[in-house]
Amino acid sequence: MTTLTDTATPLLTDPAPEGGAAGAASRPLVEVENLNVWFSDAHGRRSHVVHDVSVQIHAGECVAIIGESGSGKSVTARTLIGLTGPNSHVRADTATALGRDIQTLRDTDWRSIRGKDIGFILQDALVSLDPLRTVGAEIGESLRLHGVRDRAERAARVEQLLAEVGVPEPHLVAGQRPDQLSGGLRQRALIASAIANHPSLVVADEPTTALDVTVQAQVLDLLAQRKADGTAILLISHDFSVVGRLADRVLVMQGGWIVESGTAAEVLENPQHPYTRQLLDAVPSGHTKGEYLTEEGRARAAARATTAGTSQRTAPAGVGNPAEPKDEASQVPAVLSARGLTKSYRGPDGRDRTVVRDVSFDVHAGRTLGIVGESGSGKSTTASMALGFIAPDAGTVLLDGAPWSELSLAGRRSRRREVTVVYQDPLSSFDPRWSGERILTDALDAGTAPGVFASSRARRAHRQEQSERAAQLARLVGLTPEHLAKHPLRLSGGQRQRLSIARALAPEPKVVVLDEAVSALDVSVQAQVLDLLTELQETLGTTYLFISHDLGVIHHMSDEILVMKDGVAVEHGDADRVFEQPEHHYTQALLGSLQALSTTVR
Amino acid sequence: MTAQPQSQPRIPADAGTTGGVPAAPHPAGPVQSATWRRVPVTVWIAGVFAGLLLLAAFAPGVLATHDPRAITLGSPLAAPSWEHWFGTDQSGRDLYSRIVHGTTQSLLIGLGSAAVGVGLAVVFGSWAALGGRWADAVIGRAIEVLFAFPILLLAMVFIAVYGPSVQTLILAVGLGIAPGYARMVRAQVMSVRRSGYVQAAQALGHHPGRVLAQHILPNALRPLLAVLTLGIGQSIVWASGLAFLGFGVAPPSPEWGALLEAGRPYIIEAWWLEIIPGLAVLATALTATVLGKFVESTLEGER
Amino acid sequence: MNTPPSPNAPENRPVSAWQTATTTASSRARRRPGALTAGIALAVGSALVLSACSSGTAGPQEQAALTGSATEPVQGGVLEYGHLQEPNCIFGGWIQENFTARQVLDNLVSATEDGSVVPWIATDWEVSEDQLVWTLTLRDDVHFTDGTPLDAEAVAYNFDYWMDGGNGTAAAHLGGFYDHSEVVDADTVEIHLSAPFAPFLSTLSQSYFGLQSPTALQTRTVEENCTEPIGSGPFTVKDWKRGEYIEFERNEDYDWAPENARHQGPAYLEGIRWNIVPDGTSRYGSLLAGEMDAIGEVPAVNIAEARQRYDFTQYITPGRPVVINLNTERGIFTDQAVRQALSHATDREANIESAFLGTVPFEPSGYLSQSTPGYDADAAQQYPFDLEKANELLDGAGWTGRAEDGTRIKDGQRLQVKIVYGLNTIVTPDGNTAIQNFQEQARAAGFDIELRPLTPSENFSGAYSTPDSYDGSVGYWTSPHAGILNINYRPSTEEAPNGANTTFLDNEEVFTTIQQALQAPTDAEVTATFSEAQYQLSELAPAIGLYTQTNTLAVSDRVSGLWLEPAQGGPIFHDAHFTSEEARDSSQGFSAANAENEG
Amino acid sequence: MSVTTETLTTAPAQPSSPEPVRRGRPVTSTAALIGKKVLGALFVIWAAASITFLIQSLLPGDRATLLLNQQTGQVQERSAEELAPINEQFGFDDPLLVQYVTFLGGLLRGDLGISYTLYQPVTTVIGDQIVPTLVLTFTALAVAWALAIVLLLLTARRAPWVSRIFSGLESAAAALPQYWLGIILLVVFSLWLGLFPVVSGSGTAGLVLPALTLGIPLAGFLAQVMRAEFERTMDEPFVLTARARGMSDGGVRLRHVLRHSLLPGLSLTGWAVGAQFSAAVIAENVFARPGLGRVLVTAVNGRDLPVVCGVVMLVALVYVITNLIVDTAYILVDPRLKEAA
Repeated sequence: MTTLTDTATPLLTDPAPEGGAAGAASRPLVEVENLNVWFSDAHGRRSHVVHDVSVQIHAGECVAIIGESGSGKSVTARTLIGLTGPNSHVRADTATALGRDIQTLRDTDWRSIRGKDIGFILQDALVSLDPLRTVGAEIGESLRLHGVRDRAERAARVEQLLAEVGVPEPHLVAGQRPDQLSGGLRQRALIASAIANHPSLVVADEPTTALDVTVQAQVLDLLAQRKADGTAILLISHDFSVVGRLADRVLVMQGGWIVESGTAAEVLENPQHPYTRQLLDAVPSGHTKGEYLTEEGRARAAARATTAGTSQRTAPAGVGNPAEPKDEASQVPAVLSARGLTKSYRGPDGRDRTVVRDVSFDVHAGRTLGIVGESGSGKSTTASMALGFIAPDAGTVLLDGAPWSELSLAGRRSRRREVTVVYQDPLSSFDPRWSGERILTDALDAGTAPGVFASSRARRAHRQEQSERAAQLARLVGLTPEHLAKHPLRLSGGQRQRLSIARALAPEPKVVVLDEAVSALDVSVQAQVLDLLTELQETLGTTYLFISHDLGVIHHMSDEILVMKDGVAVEHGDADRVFEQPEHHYTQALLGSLQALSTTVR
Repeated sequence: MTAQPQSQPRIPADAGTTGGVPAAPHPAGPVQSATWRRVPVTVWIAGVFAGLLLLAAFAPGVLATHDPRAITLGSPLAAPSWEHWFGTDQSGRDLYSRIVHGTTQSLLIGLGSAAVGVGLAVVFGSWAALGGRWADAVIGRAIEVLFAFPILLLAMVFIAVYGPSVQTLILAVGLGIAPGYARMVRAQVMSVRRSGYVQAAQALGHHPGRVLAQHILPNALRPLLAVLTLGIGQSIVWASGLAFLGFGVAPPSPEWGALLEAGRPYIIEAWWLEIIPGLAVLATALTATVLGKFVESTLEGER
Repeated sequence: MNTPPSPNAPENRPVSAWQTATTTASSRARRRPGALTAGIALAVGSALVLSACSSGTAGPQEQAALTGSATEPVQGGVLEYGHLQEPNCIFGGWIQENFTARQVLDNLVSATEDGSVVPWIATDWEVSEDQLVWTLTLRDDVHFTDGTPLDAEAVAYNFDYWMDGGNGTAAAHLGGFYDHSEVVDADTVEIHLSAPFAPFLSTLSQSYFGLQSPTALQTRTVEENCTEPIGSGPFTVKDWKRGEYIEFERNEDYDWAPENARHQGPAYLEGIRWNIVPDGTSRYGSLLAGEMDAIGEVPAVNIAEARQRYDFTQYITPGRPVVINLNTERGIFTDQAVRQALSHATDREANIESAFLGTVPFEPSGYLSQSTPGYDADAAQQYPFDLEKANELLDGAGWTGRAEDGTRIKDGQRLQVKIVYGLNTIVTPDGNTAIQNFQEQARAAGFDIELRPLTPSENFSGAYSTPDSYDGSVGYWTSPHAGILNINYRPSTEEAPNGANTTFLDNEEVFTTIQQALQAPTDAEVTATFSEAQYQLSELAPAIGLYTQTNTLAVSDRVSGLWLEPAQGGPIFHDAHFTSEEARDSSQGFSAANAENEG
Repeated sequence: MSVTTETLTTAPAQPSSPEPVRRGRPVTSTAALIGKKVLGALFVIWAAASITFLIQSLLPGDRATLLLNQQTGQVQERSAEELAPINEQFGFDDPLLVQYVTFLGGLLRGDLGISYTLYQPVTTVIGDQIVPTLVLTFTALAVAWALAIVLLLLTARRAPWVSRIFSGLESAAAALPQYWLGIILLVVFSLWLGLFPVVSGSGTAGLVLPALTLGIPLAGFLAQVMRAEFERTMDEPFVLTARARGMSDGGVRLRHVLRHSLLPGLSLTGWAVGAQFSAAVIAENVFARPGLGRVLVTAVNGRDLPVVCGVVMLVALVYVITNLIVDTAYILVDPRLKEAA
């Protein structure tokens, strides 16, 4: 615990007190013994989603539940505010919150507790606040529901609350909708609405997920402040850095069970359960650079090393040190070069807004260029220009030294296969009617399918051949033929992203653009996919343009890094150099936030 | 706290994602994929009724008990009985047999109008969505005008030119329902065009024609299959409304709209002449709706 | 509708009604026996009006009113009347416009149930030897509601107005005969004809010949004359909410009712609300619910009940009944034998009995309805149901082959004919049933009849009026006399086209006979010659009779004294009155437009 | 029925964060936007009128004959001599283009012409009838909305059997033929129970059944499209947030979820106005109500071109205005659309 708070940056205005007020509290605010939750579906089938969970939370203490999706952590949290949902069955030996037995509370009782004694914070205020109403109305509603009837008084309290959570110009913000506010401001507003009546317990379910790293730090600060003021916090998260920053005690959940628990320091620094260890290992960062994140990745690399000499296609790569051959990369010619890219859009107010300004970079063969930036920094627009989807207003993109962005649509089409892309959400990038195999054969087909007039035999032969190649590709990304036969909807998130990568590799591209390709994945799955990417680069010499908001991922993956802010490349250089000696003050601030968050687990 | 090494991925389809909306507190995910296989009773009933309708449409003789045209001057307006299940009409014709024989035309009108309407909608809706700013503007305006235009007038024009026939009604009703569907198609095509998989296909360098044929049209039009079935019911209702205003099929056709119009004066004394054909229209429209919704949800479930 | 009804000096009421009646009774000239008093005509009970008065009060009361009974009818109240169709104008050439015109305008003469006429504005008349000049003597005390006198000048003006586009139907009746009018003095006018026209007076009894104020016609806009014509009748138009109702208000000065009116002097009612209720079920329902005091056009299916519950009157329109006119100029029906065969082919009597549930008489004649003076019942009966005869005729005509569906074939041509009819404009839903029955029955003889109902626009636009557009068309034409034959069967010529000849029959013999009948000097000769014409037509078989066009009226027991006038079957409200003061006081009266629908 | 609304298409680039609080946005293009809308509306009205004019002029059959026959209640051919004065009066003999230009000229002067059959200025004819029709149409809309909203609040996302039964009822309501429903309502409530007048007229009591006749099927449609959105919104995180604030289920439905489900209902309403008019014809017929529906049917039957054009233009105008209102309502309901617009 102490190690965590010690790493606090200047951004942290008020570090959490040592050990919190936990020890002082005589009776826990929340006491749950052997909580079990089932859901039944429309056909009466029951599924047991929470198994014998026990948790105690004292005033001024933050207890975190950490786990991946489907671990039952959110269900546990919601049960504590009586919102487990319809068709749920809850049973526990003891379940009290604020001294009341939550198993016997009726909805009317709950209503007087929720929002008053227990506050609830969800992730991303863009969807967790009613998007049609002003944040003032939302915060005011919390007050109205708990007795503040007078309109004027409410308005005053709303402004006061907004000021409390650090919102500048609260009277203006109160009149704006979530979509009109920046991510940080609206998340603050969400928190304001949850703590409006100064509840003694706040349940925060992924309160910082989907926020930019600087904003994350600010939000966690805010929660730490509440904690310091004596509020108990139940924090639900998948993110170790977040948990490490705030929690006094940590529960690790997997598949509905608590697999490990203890103080934050114990669990994060000295994990006992293999699952916890696996999770911690999977977090990418500068420290993991050039290493595999998963057991499996390491094993595969080792296996490969023994047969390295026999491989025809792989680039000569050191097993535990894949980055080694890249050192002389500056001599390697640039596959994709951007020069002075500029793009602006006409805003709804009729004014042009420049989203990318004068961005230049080179992506070298067999290497990875990482573009990092917060939302709105123009990194995705830059990716789109690199892909040739949108034409730059100024500047040019060269592919293999030849004009690319200046080509005609048809001209570019014939070379599209040389630059492929992997998206953040693979599912939406698959035609919903197609199986995995169809998706891959279609990608293999790009530009090479026999014409309409080809004989049916020729086409059959072609199809046969493509089918085999699809299977090969699938093996390459760790998918089986069974996976290929399935509809992507029935694949797991990691499998989908593997399929997406296979598709990107199918036309044997010169560059693969990865646009937030692992951002939506659970940490262990993310680790697998990152390992796959590393392995592919190692074996096939693939070139990546890697775009992400996640500094850890970027550092882990990239050889070179481009830092973008407000459409401008503020810093550009070798990855380690940028991370270790940031030149631009924005990069410094960014890394500062990261350090505030990142654990020193290793 | 006991550590339980047992790990069961609860939601295979969703496992591995944390972004976006947090997992719903109730497990809608795992069941949904299997739900569509379990067909609700209402769909069964609708299916059986649809089967009867098709039988009546293609082989009315199998279901009918009487010649639908045979008049019995002695017994007009006879109440439903064992001999005449739905009673007889003002000419002593067997109403049940007339409804059975009217199925062909009524279904034809329903299917035909829906096909014409949706067909026009597909052509013009896609054109508006894909044809650029001008096409969109022109077609958009045309749709507006059609919306603002009473269908009654259109029907009258067609009837004046081609006479009151099934084809005329199909054209008139089809044109009447087309603008609504055209807007849907346009929106649908636009959303598919912006979808990730279309961009993905473009990124692979596929020819625009191929992208259109392989991705945009199939995916944009698939939901329309359900809409088409819904349109069938609407068209029958519309067509019978036109019959009510005197723009129906020529007698002695037992088309349902014509039956309704003919039965109206007898609503008090011979309620069956009005109520039963109305129920037939309602049941058919409802059947189409139920089946359409089922198809829609099945398709969605597959996604 | 927002101006309150102005009290029109009720003291000024002239009371010379009975005198007028006596004058008429003694009048000379060419008036048929039996026309002396309407009372006799009523008592005799002609075939015209099949009256069923279950209440048993209406009939005697009417007579009592006529004979000047001591019991004074209830005064005042606004009668709610439910009517099928809305006119375009109050006065015009459409039959619906006659019904409304009859409330507002007076005619020169009034028709009686037996087809004769009695004095109204014209108290006396005389015709010259050559039958070309009619001299009409007028009442001297009549004035229009705009205050101008109804004198010879006004009558002459009206004649010219009718013939000169003021009323198309009036022109159709008299157009070929009228020459000019001459004002002799204020009370005498001479009408000069270009050819003798026996049914002249009877023609004038129709409301196409309603008299309007020349001043109003000349000084007001077409619109004003359309919606509020100025006449001298018992009512004036108070308000017209199109699509909903027309309100008529009592003419307080009225004192010149026709001789066959049930009383003289102003109407008993304060006014009438003439509600437009197109749907039959609603119309009859509104009577049942007590919203209406009387309704017209009782649906056939309700007639049996209406006879029991209400004072029910049915009027059989004289003139051409509802017939199928066969196209004698083009197509299959140019063959007389085929026309005859079709006339024999179906059991029309049973058909009509069934289709109209026995409420409307079958009309065997294709030319005149049984209520028309001069109708020949024997000539009408020439084509009884005789399938064998029909088959023989068709075999004889060469239609010997049979298609799979039983349709006859000749030289590869099917015996297939198209019959067009204006549904809901000309032919009622019940009539539609009858036509479908006819279609089905004719299949037995090998006819394949295609029915083509026409929308009003198609029907009236003439698109289906040309020889090449149909084999048969269904229609009727009201006329108080047999002279309708001249309208319907005068051959169309280049100089004088006759669109009313819908069978396109061009037969010199028939035409000549009709002309003779029109010019015959005596009633007996007129009737005999029209008989001959009917036999001739019957032989040619250009038309097939189906049923008579009827008007019906059902009156609740809250009101009494309502009757259908004999010329065209329109309702007469002048004599109507509430049966009790309670009934009157429960009526809503005028100016309740906004607070209505309480009951 | 799944009506796809394309409402939430936002601008390509997200707002960047440099200025944390954005003050009011410039209203540069409001005038241009209004101008565009008005032009579009005028186009729709002009096009509707022109199409009507063409249709009416090109239909088979002769207009003069029709007028003459209608005046006399006869069905027959007419001689050129008889028709000449009518052709002269209304200019039916002029070349079509001349007639059209005359017609347009009249429109520009605000002169809709004089009815061929009623001899009244079209403005008078329409003016007399517009109120009952608008009252009926908008009462029916109100009824439909009220029914749909109550139904949704009470039944959407409840126990499965409740939702299923009521969504079935909605489908049934949407599939109801209006005239059939009207006749049944009339027979049951007016003739049997005597609760409402048989002849509706233009009074208030007479408005109930016609409004239900038009409103119930529309309510079915509305509820169908809104239910889908309503149930989707019930799954949104902000619903959970609101519940966690201590709000009751009913409160959440009413204050949060309902507002979101209004959007598809609103767009359906915009579309439905035109169709509602055709349906009003039927209701006016069944219930003996005055109104433009009846005027239109009569005018169409009588080929009373000025009246038909006038009514069509009016319907187009009402449609256009309703859609402008709907657009505005859209923005009121979802203020985010203001920026997208």
